[in-house]
Amino acid sequence: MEKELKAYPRELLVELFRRMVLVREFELRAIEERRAGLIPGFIHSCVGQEASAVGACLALEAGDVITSTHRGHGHLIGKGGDPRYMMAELAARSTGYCRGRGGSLHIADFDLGILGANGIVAGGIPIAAGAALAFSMRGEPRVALSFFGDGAVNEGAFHEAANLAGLWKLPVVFFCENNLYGEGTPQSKQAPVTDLAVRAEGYGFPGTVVDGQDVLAVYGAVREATGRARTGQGPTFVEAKTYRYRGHYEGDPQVYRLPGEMEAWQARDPIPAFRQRLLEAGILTEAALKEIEAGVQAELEEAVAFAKAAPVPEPQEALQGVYADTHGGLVF
Amino acid sequence: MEKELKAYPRELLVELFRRMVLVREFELRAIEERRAGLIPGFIHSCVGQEASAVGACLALEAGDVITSTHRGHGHLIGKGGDPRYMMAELAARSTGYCRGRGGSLHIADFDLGILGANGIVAGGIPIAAGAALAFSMRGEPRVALSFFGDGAVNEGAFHEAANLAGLWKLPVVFFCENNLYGEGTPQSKQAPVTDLAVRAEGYGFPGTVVDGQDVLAVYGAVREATGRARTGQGPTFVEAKTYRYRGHYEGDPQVYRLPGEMEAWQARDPIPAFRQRLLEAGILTEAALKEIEAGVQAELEEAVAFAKAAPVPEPQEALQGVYADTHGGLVF
Amino acid sequence: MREITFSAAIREAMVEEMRRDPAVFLMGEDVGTFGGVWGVSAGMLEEFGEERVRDTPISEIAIIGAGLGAAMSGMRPIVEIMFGDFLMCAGDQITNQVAKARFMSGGKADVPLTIRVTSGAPGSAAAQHSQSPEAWFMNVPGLKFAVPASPADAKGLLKSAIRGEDPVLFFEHKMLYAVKGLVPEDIDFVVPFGQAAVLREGSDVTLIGIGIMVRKALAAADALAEEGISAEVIDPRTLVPLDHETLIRSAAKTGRVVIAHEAHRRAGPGAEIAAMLAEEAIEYLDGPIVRVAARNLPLPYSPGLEEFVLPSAQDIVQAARSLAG
Amino acid sequence: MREITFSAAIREAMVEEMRRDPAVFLMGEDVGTFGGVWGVSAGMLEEFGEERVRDTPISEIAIIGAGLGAAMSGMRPIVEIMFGDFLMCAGDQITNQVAKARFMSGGKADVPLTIRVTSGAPGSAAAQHSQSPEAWFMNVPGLKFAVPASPADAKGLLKSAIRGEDPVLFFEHKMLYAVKGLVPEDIDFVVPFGQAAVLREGSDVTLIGIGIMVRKALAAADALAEEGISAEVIDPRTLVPLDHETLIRSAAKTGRVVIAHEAHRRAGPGAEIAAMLAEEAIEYLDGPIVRVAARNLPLPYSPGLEEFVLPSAQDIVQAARSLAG
Ligand SMILES: Cc1ncc(C[n+]2csc(CCOP(=O)(O)OP(=O)(O)O)c2C)c(N)n1
Ligand SMILES: Cc1ncc(C[n+]2csc(CCOP(=O)(O)OP(=O)(O)O)c2C)c(N)n1
Ligand SMILES: [Mg+2]
Ligand SMILES: [Mg+2]
Repeated sequence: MEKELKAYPRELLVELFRRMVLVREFELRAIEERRAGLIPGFIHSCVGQEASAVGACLALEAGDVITSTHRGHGHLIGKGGDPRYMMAELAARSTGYCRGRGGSLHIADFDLGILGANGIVAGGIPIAAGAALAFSMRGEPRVALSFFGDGAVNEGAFHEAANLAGLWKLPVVFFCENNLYGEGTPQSKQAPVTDLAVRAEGYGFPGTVVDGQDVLAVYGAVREATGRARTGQGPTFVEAKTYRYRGHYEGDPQVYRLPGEMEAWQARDPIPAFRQRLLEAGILTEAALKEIEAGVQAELEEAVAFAKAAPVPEPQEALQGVYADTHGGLVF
Repeated sequence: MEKELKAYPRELLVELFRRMVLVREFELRAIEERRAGLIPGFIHSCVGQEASAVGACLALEAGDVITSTHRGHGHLIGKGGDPRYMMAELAARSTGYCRGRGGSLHIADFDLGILGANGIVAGGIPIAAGAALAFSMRGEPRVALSFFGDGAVNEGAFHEAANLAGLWKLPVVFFCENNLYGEGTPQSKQAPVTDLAVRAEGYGFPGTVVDGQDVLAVYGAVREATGRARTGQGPTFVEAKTYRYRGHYEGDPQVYRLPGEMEAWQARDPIPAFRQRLLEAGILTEAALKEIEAGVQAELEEAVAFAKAAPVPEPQEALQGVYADTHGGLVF
Repeated sequence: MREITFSAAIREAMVEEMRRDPAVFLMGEDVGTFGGVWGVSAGMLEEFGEERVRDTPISEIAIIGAGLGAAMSGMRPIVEIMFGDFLMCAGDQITNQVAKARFMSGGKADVPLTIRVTSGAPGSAAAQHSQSPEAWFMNVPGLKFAVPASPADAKGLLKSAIRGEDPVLFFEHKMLYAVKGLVPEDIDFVVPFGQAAVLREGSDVTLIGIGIMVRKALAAADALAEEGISAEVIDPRTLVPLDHETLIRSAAKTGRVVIAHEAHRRAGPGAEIAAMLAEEAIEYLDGPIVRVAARNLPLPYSPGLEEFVLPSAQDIVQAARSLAG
Repeated sequence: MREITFSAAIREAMVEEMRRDPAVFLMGEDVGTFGGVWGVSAGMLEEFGEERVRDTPISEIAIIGAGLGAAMSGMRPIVEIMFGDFLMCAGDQITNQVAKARFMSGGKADVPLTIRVTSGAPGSAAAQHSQSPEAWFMNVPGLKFAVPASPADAKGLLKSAIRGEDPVLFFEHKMLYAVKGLVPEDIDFVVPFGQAAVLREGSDVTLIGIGIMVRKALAAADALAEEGISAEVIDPRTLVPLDHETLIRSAAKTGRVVIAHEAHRRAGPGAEIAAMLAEEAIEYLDGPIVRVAARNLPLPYSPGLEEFVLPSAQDIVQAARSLAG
C-alpha cells in the first residue's frame, strides 16, 4: 500500500529525517539543560513520538496553522520553530518565543502559523476551528491542524469543536496522538473505545488510524486530510498510534507502565527505522546521515549558547503584554 | 416487528394513554392559566412530544431516576409527578414542588426519582451519570434516564457524561428527544449528522432510533435499554424522532418552521393515533376513553384550584433553602 | 441624534461596523433566523447573509473558542452568549485562552474578540436565567468589561470593543433593551473604555450604579432630592478598566458612597469598587461604603421572592439616607 | 498530636472518613494509580480499591457533574480537580448545578460534595497552572469555600466538608503540601466553617492572610515586631462563610488592616473582605485597607517575572509599615 521511497521528493525525505532527529535531540538536550539549571519549568517531552509530530507538520503548507499541546516541542519544530527561540523560551529569556512569559507550555509563533502550545488539555482544539473558520470565510485555501492527545478526546472542548467543524465543513485536521496514556492513566481507562477515530463518524467526517511510528504513513494520512480540507470537503480525524518513552513530565516515577510495553515500542523507534529505510533505498548515504546528525548537534549547541547569552526579561516589560491598550495603566 | 396490543398488560396501555392525555392537557391548561395571569414565568411546552416522554418514563421502575430539561412537563408527569404540585410551582406558590423557588425549569421530586428539570441545555446529563454511579457502586439494580434534546447533544456536557458512562458501564439511558429544532435553529444546522444516535458508537454503547410518536415503540426501546443497564451492560442512546407543535416557548413567533412540516407531524399526533389503536384493539371502549379524558380534566381542575388556593412563599423562608447549614446566617 | 432603544443601538453598532469592516461578523445561538432571542440582531441575516451572521450549535465552548481562533487569524468576531448564565459553559476558554492569549505568546497575539452577553433578571426566569455575571471573570487579568446603561453608551462602547485589539465581555441587561435614549448618528462615535460618566452632580452622597442600577440610582437621586439630599450619580461604564479618578473625586466631594448593582452582593463588582475606594479614598469618607445588591441567594422564580432578592431604587434611597442622615 | 505534612493531613482526613462511611469516595484525574499528581492520595487505591478511588477520564464537566449526581443519590463524593486552573472547564456545573441544586429544588436536595482543588504558583508553571481561583465562584451563592493554611486546619476543615450537606470548594495551595504541623489524632477532630483563627495577637495592625499568605503574614509579623510594630495575624480559614466578627474585632483593635492573598488583586477574595470591612468597620479604621496580592497580570513563566507578580512577606511588611508608620 505504501509508496516506494523513491516516489517522494528527496528534500522531503531528508527534511523528515532531519526534523525528527532535531526534535529528539532538542528534547534530550533540554532535559539535560533543565537538570543543569538552565530551564526552570516543567518539560513534557515527546521522545518516541517524533514521527507523528514531524510527519503531520511537513504535510502542511506554509500558510497552514497548527494548535499544539503541553507536549508540543515536536509540533513546533515540525512547523519550523527555531530551536534558538525555543531554547531561550525554555530558559525564560527575553529572546525566547514568548519573551520568557510563557515557557514550554505556551510557545507560539504566528508568523510560522503556530497558534500556540497549550497547558489546557483540548484547549487548542476550538481555537483551530476558529482559525479554519477565518480561512473559510475569507476563501483562503489554508488549513488548521490541531494536535491533541488521546486523553483530550474526552474533553467537551474536543466534542464541540469537532461538531462545529463537521457542520460547517471547516478546513481542519483533528490530529490525535494516541500515546496510550494521559498522565498515568492508560487510554483504556479513559475511553471505552480503542480507536478514537471512530468518533469522527458522529461528526460527519472520516476518521483514520495510522501507524504513528511511520513518518511517511503519518505524512500521507495528513496530506489526504489537508487535501479534503482544502477542497471544501471538511475535516478529517487522524489518529496516530504512538508511545512516549519518557515520563509524562520529567520527574514522573512512571509507575503505570505495563511490563514489556516500553521495550516493544522502542523496538519500533521511528528514527532509526526511517534512517535505515533511507540508507537501504539509497536516498542518503551513511556519511550524509551523519552529516545531518552533526548539523543538528551544531544547531543545538547554538541554541543553547543563544539561550545562555540572552538577557532575562525586565519585570516592567511584562506589563506591556497583557493588553494592547492599557488605558494608561488603569487595567492593572 | 411490533407486538400486538394484546401482548401488553392492559393497565400499562391505559396508563400510557392517560398520562399522554394528562401531559397534553396539563400544558394546554398551563398555557391558558399563564395568559390569565396565574403563571408568571416562561413555559416551554412539549405538546406533540407526549409519546416520547410518557413512553420512556413508563418503561422505568419506581426506583429509577430521571433528569429532565427546560421542556420537562411531560417527563415529570410521565414519572408520576403530581399535577397539583406542578401547577402550584408554575404559579409560584409555596405548595409547589420547589416552594415557588424554581418554577417550571427546576421542578424536582426526589421521592419520585425526578432529579430535576434543568435550565441549562445538557446540564442534567452528567448528573444522571452520577446517580447511575451511585447505584452501581452500591450494587442497586436501578437506572438513571437522562432526557435531553437534539440541541443538547452538541454540548460538551453530553460528550463527557456519555464517555464516562460508557467507560464505567453505568446504568444510564441517554434519551434524546429529537424534535428537529433547538429554539429556532433546525437540527440540520446544529449537527452534520441526522441520526444523533450514531454518536453512541464512539462511546462504546449502542444507539437506536425510534419513532417518537409511537408510545409503544418508545416504551419498547427504553425497556430494552433499561434491561441492558440493569444487567451491567452499560448505557444505551435512544433517539426518539418527534416534533413540538408550539413555539420554543410561549410567545415564540416561530418564523423558522418549514412549510407543511407542522401539518405532516400533526397528522401523526401520538394521542389520537394511540387512542384509535386502543379502540380498534378493543382495549378500551369509547366510553372508557371518554371517562379517562374526563378524569384528566377533573384532575386539572383540581390542580388549578389547588394552585390558586395556595399561599405565596414568605420571603424569609427562601433563606432556609440555600444551604443546609447557614452558620448562623454568615453565608449570606 | 435620534431617540432609539438600547437594543437598536447595539444592532446599529454591529451593522455599521460590519459594513465598514469585512473582518467583523456575528455568531451565536439563534442570532440569525431568529434574530436573537432578544431580537437584537433582527434583520441582520437578511443584510449580511449566513456567512457573517452565523447561527451556531448549542456549544458555548466552540462559540468562544472559535471566536478566539478567528480573532487571532485576522477576523473581528462578535460572539453572543444568549444568557450570561451560560458563560461558565465556556469558562475555560474565557479564562485560560481568551484572556491570556496575548500575554502567554509574549504580547504577540491580538485578540479583537467581543463577547456580547445578556445579563440580569427579566422577571421569574429563575436561578439559571437571571444572573448578572459581571464579576465572574473580573479576577482574571486580560479581559475588559463593559456595562452600558444607556443606548448611547451601548453603541459607543460596543464600537470601541469591536475596533479594539483586546477581548471584551460586553454585558447587556435584558431589562434595558427596550429603554430609549438619544444616540449620535456619527459612524465614528465611540465611547472610550475607562471613563466614568457623571450623570448628575451632587454634594451629599455619591451613588455609583452599574448597568441597570444606574437608572435606579438616578431615580433614587430624584427621591433623595425631595428630601433635601443632594446625590451625585456616577456610571463607571467599564469595570475593567475602571476609572479610579472620577470615582475618587466624587467620594472626596461627598464623603459618602453607595454602590449599586444587580449582581449578588458577595464578591460582586461592587466589592472591587469598594475595596479600591477603601484603599485609595478612605480618608475622604465620612461613613461606611454601602453596597446595594442582590442578596446572596440564587434568583428565585416567585415574583415576591425575586423582589426580596433584587435591589431596588428604594434600597438605594434608604442606604443613602442612612449615610447622609 | 503528631507532626505531619499538610498533604498527609488531607490524606488522613479522606482515609478516616472513607473508613467510617462507605458513602465517601474519591474520584479525579490520576488520583488512583498515580496517587494524585501531587501525591496526596498515594496509597489510597491500595486500601480502598478501584471502586472507591476512581481514576477518571480528563473530563472535568463529567467529574463535577457526576459528583453532584452521586451526592444527590446518597453518596458523599470527594472529587479532585488537579489544578484549580481547570475549575472553569466545569464552570457551569459548579455555578448552575452544584451551587443551586438545593435552592432550585425548594430546599430538598442535599449536596454533600467536596471539590478538592490545588491552587497557587508552584514556580515557573506559567499562566494556566499557577492560578489561585478562590474568588472565581465566590459571587455564586450556594457554595462554601475553605482555604486551609495549616495541616491541622486542612484535616479539620476537610472533615467538616465531607461530613456536611453543602458543596464545598476546598483549596489546597501546592506550596503548602510539604509544610509540617501538629495535627490531632482524634477521628472526630473537625474545624468548623466560619470561624477565623487569631494566630498571633497584636495591637498596631491586623494582617489577614489567606491560604499560603498566612505563613507570609506570620513571617511579616516577626519582621515587624523587630521594628516595634505589633501585628495581629488572622486566618479566616473559610471565605464562605466568612467570620465577620473576628475580623471586625481585630480591625477595631488595631485600626489598620492589610489583607494578603496570592490570587490576583482585582476582584480577588480580598476585595470582598475589604468591602465588608469598609461597610461594617470603617469607623474603627485609621487608614486605608491595603491589599497585598498578585498583580493583575497572568502568571509568567520566568522566575523573575513571577516574583514581580506574586506577593511576598516583604510586601506585607511594607504595607503594614506604611500604615502603622
Ligand atoms: C483541562 C485539563 N485537565 C487536566 C490537565 C492535566 N493534564 C495535563 S496533560 C494531561 C494528560 C493528557 O493526556 P493526553 O491528551 O493523552 O496527552 P499526552 O500527555 O499523552 O501527550 C493531563 C490530565 C490539563 N492540563 N488540562
Ligand atoms: C447551555 C445553554 N445554552 C443555551 C441555552 C438556551 N436554550 C434553551 S433551550 C435551547 C434549545 C434546546 O434545544 P434542544 O436541546 O433540541 O431542546 P428542545 O428545546 O428542542 O426541547 C437553547 C439554545 C441554555 N438554556 N443553556
Ligand atoms: Mg496521551
Ligand atoms: Mg430540539
